[in-house]
Amino acid sequence: MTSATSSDLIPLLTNLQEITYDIDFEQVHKWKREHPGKKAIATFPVYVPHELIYAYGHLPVNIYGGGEEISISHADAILGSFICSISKSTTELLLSHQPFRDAFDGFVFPFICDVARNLSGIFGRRISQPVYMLHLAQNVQSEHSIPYLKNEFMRMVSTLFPDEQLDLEKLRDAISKYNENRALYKKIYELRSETPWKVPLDDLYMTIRVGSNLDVVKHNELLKSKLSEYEKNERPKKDAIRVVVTGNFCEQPPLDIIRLIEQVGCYVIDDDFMIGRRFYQTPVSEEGDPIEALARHYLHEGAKTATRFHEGEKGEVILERVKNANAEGVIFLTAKFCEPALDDLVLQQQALQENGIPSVHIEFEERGSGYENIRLSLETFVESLLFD
Amino acid sequence: MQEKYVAGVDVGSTTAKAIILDMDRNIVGKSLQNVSPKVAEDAETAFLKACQDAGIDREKVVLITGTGYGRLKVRFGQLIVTEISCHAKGAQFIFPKTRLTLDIGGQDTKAIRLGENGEIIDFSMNDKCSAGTGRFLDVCADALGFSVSDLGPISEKSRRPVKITSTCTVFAETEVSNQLARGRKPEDIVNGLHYSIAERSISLMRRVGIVDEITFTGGVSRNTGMVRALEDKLGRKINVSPLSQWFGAIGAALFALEELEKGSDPKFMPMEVKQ
Amino acid sequence: MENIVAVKEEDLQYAGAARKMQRQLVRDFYRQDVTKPVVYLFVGGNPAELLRALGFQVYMPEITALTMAIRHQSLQYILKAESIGYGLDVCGYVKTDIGLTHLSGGETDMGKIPRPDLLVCNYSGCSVYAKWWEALAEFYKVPLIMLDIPYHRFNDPQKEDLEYIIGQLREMVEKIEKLFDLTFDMNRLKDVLAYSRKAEDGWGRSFEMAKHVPSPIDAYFESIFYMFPINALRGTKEAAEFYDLLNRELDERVKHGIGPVENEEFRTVIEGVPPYPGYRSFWNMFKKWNAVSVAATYPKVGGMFDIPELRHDPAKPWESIARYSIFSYCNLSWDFRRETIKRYLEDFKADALVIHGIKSCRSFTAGQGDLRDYVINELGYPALYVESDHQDPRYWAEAQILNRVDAFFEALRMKR
Amino acid sequence: MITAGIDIGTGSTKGVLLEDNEKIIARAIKPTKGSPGKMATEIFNELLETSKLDKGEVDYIASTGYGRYMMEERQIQISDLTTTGRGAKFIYRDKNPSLILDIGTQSSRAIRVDERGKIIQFKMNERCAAGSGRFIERCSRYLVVPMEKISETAMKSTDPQKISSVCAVLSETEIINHVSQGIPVEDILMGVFMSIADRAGTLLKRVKLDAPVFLAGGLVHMPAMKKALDEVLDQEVISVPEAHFSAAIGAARLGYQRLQKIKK
Ligand SMILES: Nc1ncnc2c1ncn2[C@@H]1O[C@H](COP(=O)(O)OP(=O)(O)O)[C@@H](O)[C@H]1O
Ligand SMILES: Nc1ncnc2c1ncn2[C@@H]1O[C@H](COP(=O)(O)OP(=O)(O)O)[C@@H](O)[C@H]1O
Ligand code: SF4
Ligand code: SF4
Ligand code: SF4
Repeated sequence: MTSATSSDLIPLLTNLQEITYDIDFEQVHKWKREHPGKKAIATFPVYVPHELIYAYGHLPVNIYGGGEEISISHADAILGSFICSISKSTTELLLSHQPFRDAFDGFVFPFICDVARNLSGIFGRRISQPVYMLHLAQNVQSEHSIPYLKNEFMRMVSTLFPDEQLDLEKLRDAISKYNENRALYKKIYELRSETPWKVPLDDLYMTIRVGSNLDVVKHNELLKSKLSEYEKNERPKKDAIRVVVTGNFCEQPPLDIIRLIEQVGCYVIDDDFMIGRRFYQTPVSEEGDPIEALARHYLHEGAKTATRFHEGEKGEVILERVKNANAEGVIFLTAKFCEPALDDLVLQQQALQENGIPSVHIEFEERGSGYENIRLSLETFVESLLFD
Repeated sequence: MQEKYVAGVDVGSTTAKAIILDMDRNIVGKSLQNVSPKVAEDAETAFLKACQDAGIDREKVVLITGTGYGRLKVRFGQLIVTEISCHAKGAQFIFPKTRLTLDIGGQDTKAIRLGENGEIIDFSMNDKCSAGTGRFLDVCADALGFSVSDLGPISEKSRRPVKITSTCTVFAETEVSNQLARGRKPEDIVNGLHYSIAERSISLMRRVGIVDEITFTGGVSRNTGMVRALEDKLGRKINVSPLSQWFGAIGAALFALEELEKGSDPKFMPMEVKQ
Repeated sequence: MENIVAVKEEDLQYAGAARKMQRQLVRDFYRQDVTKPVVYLFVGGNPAELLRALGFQVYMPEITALTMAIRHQSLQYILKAESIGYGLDVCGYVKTDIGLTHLSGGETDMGKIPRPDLLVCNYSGCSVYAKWWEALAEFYKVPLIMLDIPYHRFNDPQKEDLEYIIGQLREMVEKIEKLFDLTFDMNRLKDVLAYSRKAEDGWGRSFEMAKHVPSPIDAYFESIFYMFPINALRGTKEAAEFYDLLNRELDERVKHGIGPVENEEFRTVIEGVPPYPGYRSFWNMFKKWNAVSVAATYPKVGGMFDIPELRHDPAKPWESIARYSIFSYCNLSWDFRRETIKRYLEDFKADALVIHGIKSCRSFTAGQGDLRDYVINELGYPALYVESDHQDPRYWAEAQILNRVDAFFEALRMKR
Repeated sequence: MITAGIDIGTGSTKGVLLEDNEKIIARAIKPTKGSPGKMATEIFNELLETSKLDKGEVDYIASTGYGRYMMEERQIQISDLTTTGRGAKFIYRDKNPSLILDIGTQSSRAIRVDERGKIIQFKMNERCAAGSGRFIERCSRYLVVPMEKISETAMKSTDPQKISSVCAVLSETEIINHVSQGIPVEDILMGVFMSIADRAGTLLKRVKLDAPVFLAGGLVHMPAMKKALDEVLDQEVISVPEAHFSAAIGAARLGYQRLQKIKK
């Protein structure tokens, strides 16, 4: 993997939005041209250990559907009507967008929900590339879970790269590079928590999201450059309220909605945006068996989103987040038809209510028809905090 | 041999249509009329008017098929067939190479895919919502002060169609008035409405698979602006005929004729037993 | 019809016997006294045998929920659950259960649904299961045991998958022994497994009966009643006896050429969860066209009872429970589901596939459109897709569904 | 101190002038036609005329409603959910409301407020107009009963006729069918109100229907709406004509609050 030079970053910095939302995956194609014989693997959001794919010298890419860029015309018929947009637009890309099909040499769908899981079967029928459904162990207490998950990770890579061997040293190296990536996120989030006005939400969002299409080394460079840019940022401090935004762990809200949150007067201090790139929130151990380290980390340190089993701590988790962020309220921003989010929300809202913390629930979808209602809800929420 | 005829009566949600065929499959009479609350009477009137148009006695019509939303109200008929089968049949009669029919009527929209021999392979339709149907256009046309038959010619002048974001008919009506108040040109608004319906229809068609040839039927196919918007979005030509609104009735009449030719007892469809 | 007339009353010893017994079993089930600790399980691939052997009374909220829906009582509970924040798009089973037991104290006109003492989340096939049980654990403050069943993706479940499940099963038993001060008895388990096996063999045979032309059984609409014993009472003597009776009734029907419709004209395979709120009307739409379903996937939500190798086995207690749990219908990969549908269409001499999609169940439904595409375009069978909900009557649009069903059979008949 | 609250709705624009946060010294209402910004100005001018005040004598202007961003003269814009909650709380202050149902031209909303009128929770219709005032307006048009007479007519009903279609547009056909079957107009109209009440009931249940319901929005002028709600919700719904100005009053009161803050 060649490390990126700073001049390499300039096109990224100037076309950030374009590259982030590029459904032709030009960056991925470019990477493949630069790395002949290497593969790009598309992974559906959350909990797929990119380190493993990267250790083979291949490029792991998070896919997030087609967003505003593609209109749904085939996927409805394949998936049914009451299905989240990310699943629909990802299917639409499969069915009608050649640059997407060409970009990837394999697909991984983690069992984060029934829809994501079922997508693996739909993809499997229609393409020749390997497709793997990753079953993530849910039994946190069982001593059998880690051996199972290790084996499951290995099944994944042997399906994707049947003729290749894993080099544990390379895996350790990959973990270390991704640990650096995580450390950089952490720094930026800390900066934002202290001086939120310095870190514009939409810019931060795209900075993280664009990493989906990049080699982690290059992304680390970008993060460093952005971090120093943010540190120097002289945007005026606004009279805005501090909030936690949660519930959007998989499908991503349209950029306009992300902007809207700031526009109506919120500083987002803690969020689930692009949690698919940040689900390990602490460094993964670089000692011992690296596969086990990844498995253990998922089970015990992975972000506690609604797409995994977590008994009895939903209320505590959200209260803790509010406390750490020193937030005044919570915005539940969930993808329309995303059942895991809708299920967890009930217990979380209850906990917040009991503790007198205001919250609002907003559902979004790709290509929604205007955001008037979302704006109305957000404004109302902010006003409920602003006015006595 | 005694002179014999068959008829198809298509009682839609908005209009009732009747067709008289002679035994050589020639259309000898047709009628169209609005549906009033007295659906059974309208069905009969439509039928009688078609007889009149054909210049024949109603007794000469030996077999009548009822179809459409109000098909059960065609109590003077012998057969009952759903409009899906009839539209497909009618479309294939006029355009034999039809493989896909799009029917946009007053209250519903259907896409029907056909096989080589006219058999129905697949169909899909919209659900209990007037968005994307003829009614959507009726309501919006009203808000703009046009009649639906003006919509086609008006939209021809449009250069920059206005994007209509509301799917709900009621919200679209408001949106249309607002756009007008904001000074957008009526032709651009109308064209925007056409594109909005075209998009919805195409998504419905995709559900069954878009294959050539496509025939556009139902009352809305008389709207040339709709035809243009669809062709533009699909990137291909579609069949339309001045008879498009009668395809359901034509299909129904053909079913009657085939039954007669088979010599079978008009106890063909089990529909007539229940209401 | 001819052979109907030929059958004399007195020739029919078993007419309606299975249905009658099933009604009685349901009644008794909901009226039973609670004498043992209560465990809640999911229908799909559950380890009920282990829990029965441990001395638990077993309840499955899904079954109560569907019973409520078929009796047109689900909406009030759904609305209650929505009032505490459950969204419109949440699985109707979850909402009916929470509305009925947690929010209304479990009182029904059939009897009282007891609160659980233990929740075992057999995570087999549906991710909502985990969310649902997490919420119940919080509402009831009772222990929750997660039993993680890997998704079926390989032709055979691999050794690692079975080991993982068996390991967890053993851990579960230990944990329950401690929590409830019970001792696990292998001999009791074997007895229970023997009953399960017997019921499964019998139920499996009933499926086979539909290969007769005309079919003596409607494998979808009728099966919905006959599923109660295998799902709610599997591992009991009553369940085993029930399928004996059912088979006797079916044998008799075959002998006299009796079927669910008088004049079988269409044989369909039906895929998907039934629209319980409109269940009767839905059945009538098929009866009207003399259409019989000869095979269906829904009766296999518990497990693939039609495959003998997947039934419980007293000789291999742990392994057969583990293997069974992987093969609940919603835990099957689309590859396997497609193969199953293909097998049903061919083996049961079916004319067409009918799919009923559930708006609030993505586990079953997401991808059914792709299945339809496969059946139409690769297998060359006609297929109909209709959509409503398994619990929520607000999604049951009778006129629209009728229109689709009529048009579908009309087209089938014309093709003949 | 005088504050103005202007509520620019999709159907009508309403305005009030409030003296010292308590006393309403002028109110005005007009159907929203043409540009919302101009409408707001018109209403504002009308308020000045009624109160015989000069523009400069109004200390603060708060706009609300769907056109809130389009009023040039505003000092602040506030969402109509917030203002409706505050306004209704003030109007019904002696009864201490916590659940408010606001039915406007295109909207229907269930709002839960706390002691001070702050919003804790709300649900609204999003893409479908079936439960909103527009449905009634459409019925008025094709049943040829003027809007002023709609409620009065419906109140005469002895046997309300249920509307089964969920769509505000498609139910027309059904309604016309009823007419043809000789069902009296009053029974049909009451059926329409019942169908709106049904939808409102669902919304209310989603924020939990555990307290008396207070009505806001234009439908407060229609006793038939209240009657239908009473029946469907199985409780005495509280409604006064003044609650049509909920949002405008709420805006004026919040304007006052801002003013106090600024002055400090
Ligand atoms: N001349 C016309 N130009 C444009 N649109 C028309 C014309 N005539 C009828 N329509 C449209 O056709 C619709 C009625 O279609 P039709 O197929 O007759 O309905 P249905 O069969 O459902 O009664 C009306 O809603 C109207 O929008
Ligand atoms: N006297 C009245 N004036 C205005 N609207 C009325 C009156 N009586 C009833 N309405 C109803 O109230 C609705 C308007 O409500 P309103 O709260 O003003 O809506 P919005 O603020 O959304 O424009 C109309 O749809 C109409 O049906
Ligand atoms: S958005 Fe929700 S429902 Fe959709 S794939 Fe992601 S987790 Fe599943
Ligand atoms: S499988 Fe479907 S119906 Fe069953 S619990 Fe899961 S979502 Fe609900
Ligand atoms: S009111 Fe609008 S959105 Fe609702 S059903 Fe009718 S057309 Fe559709």
